[in-house]
Amino acid sequence: MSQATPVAKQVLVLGASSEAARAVKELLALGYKVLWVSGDELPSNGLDSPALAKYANCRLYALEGHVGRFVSHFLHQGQRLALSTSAIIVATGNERYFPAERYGLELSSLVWTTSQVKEQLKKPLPQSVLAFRDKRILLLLDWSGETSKELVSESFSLAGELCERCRSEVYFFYRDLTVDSPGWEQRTRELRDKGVVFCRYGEPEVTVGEAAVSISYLEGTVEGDLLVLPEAVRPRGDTAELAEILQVRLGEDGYFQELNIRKYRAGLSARKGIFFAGRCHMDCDASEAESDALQVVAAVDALLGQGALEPEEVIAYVDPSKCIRCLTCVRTCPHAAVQVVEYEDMDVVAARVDELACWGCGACASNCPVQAIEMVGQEMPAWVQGV
Amino acid sequence: MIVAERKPLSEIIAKVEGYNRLLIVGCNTCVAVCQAGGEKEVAMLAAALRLRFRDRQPAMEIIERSVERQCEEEFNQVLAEDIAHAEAVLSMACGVGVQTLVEQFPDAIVLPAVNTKFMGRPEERGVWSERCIGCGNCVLDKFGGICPITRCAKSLLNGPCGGSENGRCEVDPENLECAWQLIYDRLARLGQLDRLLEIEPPKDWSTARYGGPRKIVRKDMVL
Amino acid sequence: MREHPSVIVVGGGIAGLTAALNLAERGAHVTLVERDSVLGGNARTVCCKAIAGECQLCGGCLLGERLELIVSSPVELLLETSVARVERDNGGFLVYLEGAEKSSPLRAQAVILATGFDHVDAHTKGPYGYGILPSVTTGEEMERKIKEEGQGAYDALGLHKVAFIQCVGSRDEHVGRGYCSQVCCRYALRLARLLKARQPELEITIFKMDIQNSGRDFQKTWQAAQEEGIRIVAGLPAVIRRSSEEPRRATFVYDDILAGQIVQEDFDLVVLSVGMQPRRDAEQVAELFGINQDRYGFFAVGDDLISTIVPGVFVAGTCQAPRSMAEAAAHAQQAAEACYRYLQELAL
Amino acid sequence: MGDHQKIVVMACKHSAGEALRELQREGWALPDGVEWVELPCGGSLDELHILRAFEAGAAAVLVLACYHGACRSLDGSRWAEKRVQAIQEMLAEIGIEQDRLEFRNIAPTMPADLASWVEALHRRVLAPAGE
Repeated sequence: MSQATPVAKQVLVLGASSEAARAVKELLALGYKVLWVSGDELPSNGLDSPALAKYANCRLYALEGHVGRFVSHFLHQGQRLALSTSAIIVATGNERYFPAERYGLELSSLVWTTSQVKEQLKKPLPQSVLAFRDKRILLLLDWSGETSKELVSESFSLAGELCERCRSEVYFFYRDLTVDSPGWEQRTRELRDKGVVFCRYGEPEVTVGEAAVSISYLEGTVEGDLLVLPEAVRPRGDTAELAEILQVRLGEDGYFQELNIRKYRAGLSARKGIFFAGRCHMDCDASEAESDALQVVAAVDALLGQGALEPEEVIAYVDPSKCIRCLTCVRTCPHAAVQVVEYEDMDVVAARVDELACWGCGACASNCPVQAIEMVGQEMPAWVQGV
Repeated sequence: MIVAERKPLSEIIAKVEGYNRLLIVGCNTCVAVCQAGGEKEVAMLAAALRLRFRDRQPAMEIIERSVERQCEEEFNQVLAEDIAHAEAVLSMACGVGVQTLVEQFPDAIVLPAVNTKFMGRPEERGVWSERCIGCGNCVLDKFGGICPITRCAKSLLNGPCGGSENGRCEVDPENLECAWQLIYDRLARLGQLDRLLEIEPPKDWSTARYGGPRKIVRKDMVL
Repeated sequence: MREHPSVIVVGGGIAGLTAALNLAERGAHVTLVERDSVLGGNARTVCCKAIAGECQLCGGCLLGERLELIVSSPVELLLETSVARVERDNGGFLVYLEGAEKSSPLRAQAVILATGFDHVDAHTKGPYGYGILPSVTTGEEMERKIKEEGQGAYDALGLHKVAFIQCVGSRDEHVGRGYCSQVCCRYALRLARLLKARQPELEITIFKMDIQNSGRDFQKTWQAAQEEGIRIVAGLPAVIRRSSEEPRRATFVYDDILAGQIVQEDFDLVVLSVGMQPRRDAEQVAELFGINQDRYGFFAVGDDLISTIVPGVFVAGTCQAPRSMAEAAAHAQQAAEACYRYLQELAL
Repeated sequence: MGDHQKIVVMACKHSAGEALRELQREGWALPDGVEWVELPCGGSLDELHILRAFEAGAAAVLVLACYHGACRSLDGSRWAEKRVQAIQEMLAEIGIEQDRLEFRNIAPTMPADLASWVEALHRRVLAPAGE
């Protein structure tokens, strides 16, 4: 039973995020054939190779098969498209929004988001710089709730750029200064050296006037020309639908991957051969997301790199002649490894555990109402069979 | 399918206490699917009873069997010897299965081990709910495919009673949805709300249980 | 056909194990060198902080699985062995070992350094009275005690008030450690919740500079801790003394910045949340392999946080910067990827 | 049957199993009469197997599964706990004290707790009979 099944070094990468691009690049370098698919436009960043097939604006509507032989069904320019791959990396990223309600503030000429500042800075000179030249800018972080690492990191970068390029006077307000990533403390120190003023608040009071904004905090009131608020991040709107198609569960907070220490950050989903990378499953900034993509590629290559897959030492086996097709195992399996199928050689319809997708957890066997599932490879004492 | 539930162990124990050779027979159809009386449940009940009577001398003998469909005599034929040997038969099938055994083996003492509840479906793993009471005259087409006879606690046919609140039924707000809310929502979805303007005449219950035990005879299938 | 590339992984903690396993699964011949007589490194003394049946996602249990996998893997394990000398050899490395059963040097195309960290020695923070006051302990000691004695290690000690002091030896340029140790907020909050769950009447206060409450894994803990009545005070004490009323207790004065008042309070137990520092032998290791150290003594790397100035020498885990166990494992896997790519390019 | 001379521990190999092996590396051994049944996951705990353990003469059964949220198969530890509760109800009707079936969550990093639970259970249910 434990025979190696040959698999193709072919991977589907879902999503148009920078971490998806990083995963694609790394897979190509390792000699994989890559299918890069996104519901949105794909970045045109020179990633071209005969081993890469790109499909933009493409919607996944069904997934069949298991690790080593997934078949993904897409709608692409009105056509149905079926793609076969051995593994899938989900790197769809997250979604940003401005939490106006949480802040109790509307965006205006005096209140900008970090993204707006970033966009402005990307504009051609002198426009980009003049918008902030010699202005006093109040950056207000973790106000009224959580702040993602991605936005803290971005705020650090913006504060530095505003100081250096625009000679802005930047006040950086925070409740708890987030520095828990390698090198971040150093970043804040460099910002201080550049002239950024860090101010800790307890409960800040924000006033948006006609021509100026002000923040009152522990040590007084600072008035500025512009208030910059970070946006918030949330799971992409299509996450739940995608999860259903991929047959993976979402965490309570709606991101991919339930917080499970045995899995999270390792990029492993509960389904063999499906991996999560970057911001679709973790709180991280763009560069950490790309690092995550690399470690996921390392996991993918550990799985497929030898060109063959072997089942776990313990796996579930359904005796098709005993199966009553009650679907209990199909509904119970946390790894989506069981399906009711036609056994062509035996001319019966019964549940079948995909031996490569099975983790050997035994939930199906212990739930089976007719004892039709055996855990092959598991040693049990004789009394289990009855005295 | 037919949905059943194992009787409380204490009740089963009281029933079988007087016997020393017991045959437990499960059914691998409906009651197996609803995890009340399949092979696994038979094994569990047998183990529990052996434990309960573990000090009895001589030891209680318990034979475990399961058949494909206990409501069919052909499938039960294999039980003949065991039934003859046993002092009592504990059937884990629905009431139909129990009575099939009784009719098929007139000398056997057959005891039910499950309570047969209703015809229903699994809503999710471990949750079953009633969908059909078998009234014998299906009206689902009129109500957007939702049965007011089964799912309305009062089997109302002309709209909800006054006890419908926030889509829940006053009889058991926690567990029951108001069928009429479901019907309304469904018809609204189909753009068929005008159907609700039709007055439904009193139902003819003669096709249901109230006409006595029912029987179907297919003339084309009987010689 | 080329023979399998060989890699030496130095250090058998969570990072070293992770990198070694990944490379071995991908067909590399891996030798793991560990100076200790057992594998596991610092992770061995990390306790479980689960409460009321629920995992707190601390990552302490990530080690065991790897320890079991490594034994059945083809990775060659050399315990009680350290690197004595390194020579460049035909584009690769010739590594002379000390203490190994093997006396001949090992040849490898690449090396992954995963030598880990040392806990900050709380003695160096003299005014906190560690080692003098019986009621002052460290987070590391608390973890170790719970690991060794069980989840109830602190149940019967008659504690009423416990303080955790954050950033002891971290984020402090004066002691040469101007970096966040990443893990202390997480372990302190989780340990606090563990104590509180077992002894609900316990009054626990966490004295902090900034709570590092980012990361999806920690957000839940942070919120729950506050709901459970664990008090968070922005402000650190300067000195911890023996309480004049009860010599077994500790007392200190702190400036509650947000409340704007100066308070003196007694505690039965003061837990110093000590951070991470480079291993005391980091300098020797850096010298052996010809790599640089950063201003704090961690191994210096390029922008990828993996590559050193010596091609073929990569670093993984906490020898590069402080990291939690899960993060160290992730970093190590990333190092394995960089290393594997390097080997591939070498082969061409 | 009837010679209540053993305790059966049904244990997830990923948590309890790892903890046991750590104990064993340190020289600890399971007390006499403790039978260790290793499960691939708490989710594979079968109610029937618990009953069969009692039938086979176990004086007590201890079920050990991961902490909820740490099960690599997501629900395994929750299944195990639910099943133990269901069997405890059955035991009450059968006339076996419910405390002869124990459920505990455990992590691989809890060898000390594992040893103390097993030893305590051993003292409680086996030692008196041996006196």
